[in-house]
Amino acid sequence: MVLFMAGLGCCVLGVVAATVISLERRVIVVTLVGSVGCLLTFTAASQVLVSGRAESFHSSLVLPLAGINLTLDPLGALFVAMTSFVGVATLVYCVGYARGELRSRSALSLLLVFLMSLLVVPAASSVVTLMFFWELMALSSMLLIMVEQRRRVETRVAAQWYGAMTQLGAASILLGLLLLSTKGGQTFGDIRSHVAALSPTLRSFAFVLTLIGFASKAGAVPFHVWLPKAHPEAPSPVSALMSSAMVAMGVYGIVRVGNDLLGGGTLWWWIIVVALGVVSALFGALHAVTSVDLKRLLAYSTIDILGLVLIGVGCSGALAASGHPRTAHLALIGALLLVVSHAAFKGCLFLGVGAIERATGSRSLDHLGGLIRRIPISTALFVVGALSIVAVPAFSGFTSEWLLLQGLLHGFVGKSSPTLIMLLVGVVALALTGGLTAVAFVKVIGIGFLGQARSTAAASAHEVPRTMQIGMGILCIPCVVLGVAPGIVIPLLNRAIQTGHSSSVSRPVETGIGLSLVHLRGAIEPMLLLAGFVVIVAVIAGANSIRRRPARKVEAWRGGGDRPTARMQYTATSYAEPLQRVFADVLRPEIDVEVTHAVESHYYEQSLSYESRVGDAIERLAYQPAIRAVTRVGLAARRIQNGSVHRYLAFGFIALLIILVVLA
Amino acid sequence: MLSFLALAIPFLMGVISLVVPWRRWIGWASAVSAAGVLGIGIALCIATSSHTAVTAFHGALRADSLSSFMVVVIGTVSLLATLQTPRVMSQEIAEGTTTPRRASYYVALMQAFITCMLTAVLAANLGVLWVAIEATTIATTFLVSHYRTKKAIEASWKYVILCSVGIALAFLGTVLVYFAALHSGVGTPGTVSLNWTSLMAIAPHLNHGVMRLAITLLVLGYGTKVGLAPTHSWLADAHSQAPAPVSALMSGVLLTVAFYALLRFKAIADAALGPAFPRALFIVVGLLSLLVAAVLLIAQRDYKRLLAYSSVEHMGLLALGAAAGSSLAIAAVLLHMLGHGLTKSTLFISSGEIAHAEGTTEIAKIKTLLARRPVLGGIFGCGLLALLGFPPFSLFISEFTMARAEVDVGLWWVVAISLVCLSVIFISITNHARHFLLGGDSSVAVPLNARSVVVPLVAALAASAFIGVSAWPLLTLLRAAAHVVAR
Amino acid sequence: MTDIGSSLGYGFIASLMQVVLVAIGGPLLMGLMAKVRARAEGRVGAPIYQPLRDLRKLMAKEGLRARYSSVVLAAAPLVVLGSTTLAVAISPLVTTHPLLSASSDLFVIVYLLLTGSITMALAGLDTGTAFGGMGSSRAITIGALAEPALLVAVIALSIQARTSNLPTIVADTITHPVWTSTPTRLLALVALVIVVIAETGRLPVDNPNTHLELTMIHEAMTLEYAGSDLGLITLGAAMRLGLLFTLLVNLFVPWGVATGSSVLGLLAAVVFLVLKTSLLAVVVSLIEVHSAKLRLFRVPELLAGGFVLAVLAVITELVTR
Amino acid sequence: MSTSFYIGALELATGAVLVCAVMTLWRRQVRTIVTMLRLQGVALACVAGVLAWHEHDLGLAITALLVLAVKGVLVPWLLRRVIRRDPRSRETAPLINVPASLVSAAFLIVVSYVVTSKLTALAPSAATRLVPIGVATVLVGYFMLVTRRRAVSQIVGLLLVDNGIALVTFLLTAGVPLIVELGSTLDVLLVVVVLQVLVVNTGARHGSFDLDEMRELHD
Repeated sequence: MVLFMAGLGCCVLGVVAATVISLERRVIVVTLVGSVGCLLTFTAASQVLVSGRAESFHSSLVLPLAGINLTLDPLGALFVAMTSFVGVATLVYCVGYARGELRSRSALSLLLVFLMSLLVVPAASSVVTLMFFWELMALSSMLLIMVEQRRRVETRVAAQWYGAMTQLGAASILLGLLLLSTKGGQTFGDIRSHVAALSPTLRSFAFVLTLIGFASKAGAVPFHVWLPKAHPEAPSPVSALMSSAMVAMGVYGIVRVGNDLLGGGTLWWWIIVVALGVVSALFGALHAVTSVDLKRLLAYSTIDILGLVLIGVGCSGALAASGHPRTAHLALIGALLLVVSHAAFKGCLFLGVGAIERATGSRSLDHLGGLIRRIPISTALFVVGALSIVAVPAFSGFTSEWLLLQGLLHGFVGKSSPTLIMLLVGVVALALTGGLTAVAFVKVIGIGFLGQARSTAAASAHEVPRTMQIGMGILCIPCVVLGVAPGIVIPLLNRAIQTGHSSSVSRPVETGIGLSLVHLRGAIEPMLLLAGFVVIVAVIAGANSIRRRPARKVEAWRGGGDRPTARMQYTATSYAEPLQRVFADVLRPEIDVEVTHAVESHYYEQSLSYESRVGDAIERLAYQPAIRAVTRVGLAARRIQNGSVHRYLAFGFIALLIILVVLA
Repeated sequence: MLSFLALAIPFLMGVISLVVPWRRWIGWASAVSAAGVLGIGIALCIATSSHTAVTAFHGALRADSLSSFMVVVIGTVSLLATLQTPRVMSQEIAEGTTTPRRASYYVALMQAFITCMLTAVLAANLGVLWVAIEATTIATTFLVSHYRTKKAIEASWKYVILCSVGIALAFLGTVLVYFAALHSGVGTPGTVSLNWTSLMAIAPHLNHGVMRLAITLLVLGYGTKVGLAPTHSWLADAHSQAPAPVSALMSGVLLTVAFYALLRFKAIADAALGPAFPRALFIVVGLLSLLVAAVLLIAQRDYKRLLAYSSVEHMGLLALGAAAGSSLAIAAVLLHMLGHGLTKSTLFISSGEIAHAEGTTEIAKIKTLLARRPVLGGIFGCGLLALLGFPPFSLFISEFTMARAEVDVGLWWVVAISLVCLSVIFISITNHARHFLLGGDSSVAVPLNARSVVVPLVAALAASAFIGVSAWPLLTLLRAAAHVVAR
Repeated sequence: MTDIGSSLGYGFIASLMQVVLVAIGGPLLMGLMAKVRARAEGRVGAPIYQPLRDLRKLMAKEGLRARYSSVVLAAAPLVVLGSTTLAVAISPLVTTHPLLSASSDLFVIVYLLLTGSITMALAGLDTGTAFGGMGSSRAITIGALAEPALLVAVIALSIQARTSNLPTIVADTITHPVWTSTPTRLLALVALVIVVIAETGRLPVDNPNTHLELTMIHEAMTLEYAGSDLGLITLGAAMRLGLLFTLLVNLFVPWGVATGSSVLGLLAAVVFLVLKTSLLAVVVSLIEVHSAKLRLFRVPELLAGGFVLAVLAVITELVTR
Repeated sequence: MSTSFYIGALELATGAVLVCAVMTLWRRQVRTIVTMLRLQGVALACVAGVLAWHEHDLGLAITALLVLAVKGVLVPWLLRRVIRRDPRSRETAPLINVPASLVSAAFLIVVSYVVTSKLTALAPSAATRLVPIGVATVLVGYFMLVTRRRAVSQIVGLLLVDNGIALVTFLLTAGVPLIVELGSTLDVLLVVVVLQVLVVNTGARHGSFDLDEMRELHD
C-alpha cells in the first residue's frame, strides 16, 4: 500500500509540477513524474496480484464526514495494474505528441488528475471514496476532451454530451450504492456484511441502478451516445486512456457490485447484462464497419468489444446463479482477459491514430493511403494492434475470445433454459461480430496504409517522433505476449476472480506451455502453433526462393485504360458499401444521389454526386426527442416568473390557504 | 463579551462611514471589520467547542457552537463581499453612477446588514431573531435599489413586499409557538419566554395542533426569506439587480441565516411533534424548490438570474438535508451552507465583473468569454463546476452526505427525485456555460489586473476545494454544531 | 519418454502425410470437379491433373510485382499458404493424433482460415487498383457473412461433443455412430456445406473460372499476381478447398480415420479419405452444374439461410438433449 | 370593571378591526381606504388597551399607546404623503371587481373560523374566541395584496396583514414580550417608510410609480 500511495503522491507531484514548471521543460518533467508514479502503482498492484493478499488504507481526515477507504484487493489490483501500464505508455507517447493546448498547465495537470482518479477508482473501498474519484475522473476527462475546444464546435458539443451522460450515470450509481449502504456503514466491508439483510427487491433495484451507471460508462448501447462523440474529439493520448482504462472501469463496477458486494445475485440481473452486451456488440461492430473517421471507428469498436465483455460477465454471472461455478469462472476469466487485452490493443490503436494524425493531419480514411511506405514503423505497430483486435491466432485478442467461447461452450450443460438461451444468444453475437470486426480493420489497414496516397498530405507524410513510437510499442508488448504466452497472466486472473465470486473454486484454467481447461476438454498452445507456422512459412519461402531472381517491378494492370490513379481506388465508404447495404435496415444510412443531366439528352449525365452518411439511429430516435421535450417544458415554465408581483403574491396566498385548510 | 464585540464592530463601522465623508480607506476599513467578525467567529467556535454556550447581556445574546459556526460563515462571506467595496465604489464614483455620499450609505447599509444577520444568529430570543431578520430586509432594500434604475426599483419593491408578507407570517408562527408555550402546562406563565433554550426544555409538552400550524407558518414565512418555493419569486429579481457584492452577501449568507432560523424552530417542532410532520413539510418545500429551479434553469437567459435560481436549488437541498434531520445530515447541511456561501459569492462577484466588462447580463449576448477574459472566465467556470457539485469542491461531499443521510432514514425516493432534478440542472447549466464561456481564439485575451478581485475569489475557490478534500479543522465544530439541533 | 517420442514421431509423420495429401489432392479435387462439370455439360474437359500442371508452369515463371505494391503483396502468398498448411497439418484428416492435436481446436482452424482470407483481402487492396479493391471488398463481405454461420455450426458440433477439440470430436463420433444421424449433425452439415461453398468460392457464390471483371471475386483479388506468387496462392486456395472438404466428410462420416497408432491404419485412412472426399466433390460439382451464379446481393440471403440452419442445429441440440 | 363590559368592549373593538379591513376592500377612494386603516389602527389600540386594563399589564398598555401612535397616526400620515405625490393612485384599480372581492372576503372569514378552532380549543377564553377575526383580517389583507394594482393599496394590504397578526397576538397571548413588540412595530414603521421612499423617489425620477409597468424583470 505504501508503494501505491507513493504512486498517487507522484501523480499529485506531477500536477504541482505541471503548474509551476516553465513551458520548455514542463512536458518532459510531468510525464517523467507521472510515469514513475504509474510504475510504483504497477508494482504495488502486481505484488497484490502475485501474493493474493489485499492491503488497505483508511484516514478520517481526508473526505470530511466519512473518511477515505482504499483497499487494493486482487480484483482492483488487476485494473490498477492495467491502468498503470496504459498510463506509462500514454505518458511516454505524450512527450513526442504534446503540442499547443496539450502542453498548457491546465491540460497537463488535468491529465495527471485523470490518471490518478483512474488509479484510485478500482482501489476505492467505500461509497464516498468511489463516488468522489469517479466524479473526479468524469470531471477531468470532460475537461480533457475540451482541450482543443477553441478550434471546433464539435468538441464542445461532445464534451457536453459526455458530461450529461456521465452525470446521469453517476447519479444512478450513487443512488444504487446508497441503497446498499442503508443498513449502516458505507464501506464495502459493511455492505458485504449487511447485504444479506437487505430485501431481494431492494438488492435488485440497487443492482439495476448501478448497472445503468456502469454500463453507460462502459459505452453499452443505448447509453453509448457520448462515446463516439467524445473519443474522436479528445487528444489521442486522452482517447487512449479513456477507451482502454476508463471504459474498463464500467466493467469493473459491474463485477465489483454484482459479483463481490451483492455476491452473485439472481439470474435475471445477468440476463439484462447479456442483453446489453449483445446489443452493444452488434451495434458497435456494424457502425465500426461503416465509419470513415478513424477515431469514430475505433470508438464504435470499443462499444463492440465491451459488449463482448459484458456478454462474458453476464453469462458468467448467470452460470454462477444457476450453479455452475467452474464455467462461470472460465467465462469471467475470458471476459477479464478480454478487458486487459482490449486495454492494450485499443490503446495502441488510438495512439496509432494520433501518429497518423500527426503525420498526415487527417483522421479520415478517405484522405489516407500508402502510409506503409511513408511511416513504416508506426504502421507496423498499428497493424499489431489491429491483428490483435481481429483475433488472429497467437495475438491477445484470440486467446481471450477463445477462453470466452470455451466458457460459453461448456456452459451448455445445465437444464435452466433461460441460461441456455442466453448463452446461445451470446455465442451468436460473438460469431456475428467476429467477421464484422475483421472487415472493419481490413478496411482500416487496406485503405489507410496500403494502396496509393489519396491526398498530398498522406503522400508527404513523415514518421513521428521516437517517443510516440515507443509509447505504441509498449502497448504492443502485451498484445503479443498475452497472445503467445497467456500462461503468464492467467494465474493472476484466477486470483482476481477469487475475490470476485464469493464461492471460491479451484482454478478453472491450467497453465503450462499453453492453456488447458481443468476437468473440461479444451486446450490451446499458441506458442507451438506460432512455431509451427514460422517453420512452415520458412520452408515454403526457402523452397520458393531456390534459384529464382527477385520479382520484377512493373506497372499494375491497366485493364485496358490509363495508368491507375489514386482516385480509381476503392474508398473506405465504397469498401464497406456492400455490408452497409446488407444491414441497411439497422444502420438507416442517409443517402442522397444527385444527378444533373446533359442538356442534349436525358440519357447523358453531366455530373453525379453521391453522398451517404450513417448517423446514430438511437441518438436520433431516443435522445433528440427527449431533449426537445425538456426544452419545451423549460420554455413553458417561464410563465411561472412573468414579472407580475401579484402573481408572486398569489403563490404565497394560495399556499397559505392550502396549509390552513389542510391543517384545520 | 465576544458576541457583543461581534455586533459592535460592524455597527461602529457603519456609524463611522455615516459620519466620515467617503474615502477609499473606508472601504478597506469595512473589509477589516468583516475580517474582525470572522476572527471573533473563530474565537467563538473555540470557546463553544466543548458544548458550552457563551452568553452576554444577561442572556440576551447566546452563542452555542451552531451560532458560532454561522458567525464564521457570515464573517467569511462578508469579507469576500466587502473586499470589493473600495474598488467597486471608487470605480462607480469615477464613472458617475454613484456619488461619494451614496458610497458612504452603501458602506453603512452593508455594515447594518451584517449587524442584523449577526444579531439574528446570536439572539437567544426567537422574537428578537425575527426582528433581526425583518430588519435585514429593510437594510438591504436600498442596497438592492442602489443603482436607482427602474429595474432596480422594481426589484426592491417586489423584494420588500414579498419578504415583509412572508416574514409577517413567520411572526404569526412565532406567536403561536409562544401561545403554545404559555399553555404548555409546565412552568408558571411568568417564566415562559421566547428563549430557544427554555422552549426546547418544555417542547415535549407543547400542544400539537398549535405547533403544527406554527411550524407550517414558520416554514412558509422564513421560507420566503430562504428562497424556498413557492415564495421564492423575489430572489431572481433582487439578485440580478443588486450590486454584485450585495447579491453575493444575500445569496451567500442571508438565505442561510434565514435557514438557520428554520433549523432552530425545526428542533423545537421535532421535540414537540416527533420528526414525521416537520420532515414531510421540509420535503415538500425542498422538492418543490428543486423542481422550480430545474424547470426555470432549462431556458434561462440571464446568467445572474441563473445563479439566483441555483440558490433556490441549493436551498431546496438544504431543506431536504434538514428533513433527514440526523446529526450527520445537519452537519452536512452546515458544511453545505459554508460551501455554498463561498462558491455562490465567488460566482456573483465574478458575474458582476463580467457584467461590468461586457455590459450585459444576457447569456446570448456573450460569446467566447474564456478566450477573451481567461482569468475572469476561468474563475467563473471553476465556480460553476464547484456549484454543480464536482469534487474536489466541498459541495460534492456535502451533497453526497446529505443524500446518504436521507437514504439512511428511508427517504431514498426523495434522493431519487432530487437526483433527477439535479441532473436536469446540471445539463442546463453546462449547456448555458458552454455557449458563453467556450470557443474563440485566445489571441485577443485581455488580462484582468484587479488583484482585489482575483486573489479573494481564487482563495475562496481554493478554500472550498480544501474543505471538500479535508475539513479537519471543521469536523469537530460541524459535529458539535449539528449536535445542538439534532440528536 | 519413448512413448511421447514415438507419439511425437507418429504425429509428425501423420501431419506430413496430411499436408502432402492435401497439397496434391487439393488441385486434383479441383480438376475432378472441373472434369465432372465438363462431362455433365457434354464436354470432354481437361484432364483431372490439369491444375497440377498449371501450378508447375506458374512456379517456373518469373515473378512480377506492381510498382505501388508493398511488403504485403509479397508476403501474402506465404501467409495464405502457411496458415492453410498449418491448419491442414493439425486437423484430424487421416488420424486423430496429428501433431499439436491438443490445440487443434475448431476455433483455431476457423481463425487460421480467417487469417488467410484477411491476408488475401489486404493483398487485393495493396496495389491500389480498382479491381483489387472490388474483389477484396466483395470477398471480405462474403467472408464476414459466412463467418457467423461457420462458427455457430462449429459450436453446434462442439456442444454435442462437449468439446471444441477437433480430433476428440472425430474420435467420439467414431465411438458414438448415433451422433452422425442426429438432427443437430444434419442441420450443421447443410449449414457447413453452404459455408464451404462460399468460403472456397464455388458456384453459386463465385465462379472459379470466370474472368469477367464485374462478376469475379477471388480472381479479382489475385489479378495483380503472376508467376510463383500466383502459384502459391492458387495452391493455397486448392489446399483450402481440400481441407474444408476433407474436414466436412470427417466430421460427418468419420469412419476410416486412424484412431490407433499403426502406419497401416494411416494408409487405410488415406484411401478412405480419398474416396469419401471425391464422392463429396462429385456431389458438389453436380450441384454447381445445376445452379447459376447468384447476384452479389443475393448471396447474403443464402448465407443467412446457412446461419439460421446452424442456429437451429444448436437449438435442436439443446432441446433434444 | 365588569366582565360583561370587558367582553363587550373587546368584541366591539375587534369587530371594528375586521369591519375596517372589509371596508378597504369595498371602497375605491384610496383616501377613504387610508382613513379606514387609521380607524383600524385606533381599534387595534383599543383592543390592546382593553386587554391591558383587564390584565393589569403595563407592557401591554405601553404597546397600546405605541400602536396608537404608529398605526393610528404616523403610518396614515406617511400614506397621505404618498397619495399626494402619486396622483395616479387616487383610485384603486382592482384585478378582481369589488363584489367578487367582498364575496371572497366572506369566504375567507369562514375559512378563518374553521381553521382557528384548534387554537381556541387550547385555551378557551373571551379573548381567544375572537382570534378568528384576527386571522380573517390577515387573510383579507393578503387578499388585498394579491388583487389591488396600486402601490398604496399594496402597502395598505401589507399593513392589514400586520394589524391582523398584531390582533391575533393580543388576543392569544396578551402581547409578546415588550422588546419584541417594540421591534416588530418599529419594523412595520420602517417598512412603510422604505416603501414610501421608493414610491416617492421613483415618482420623482421616473415620472410615475405604476405596478403595471413593473414587469420588466421576468424570465
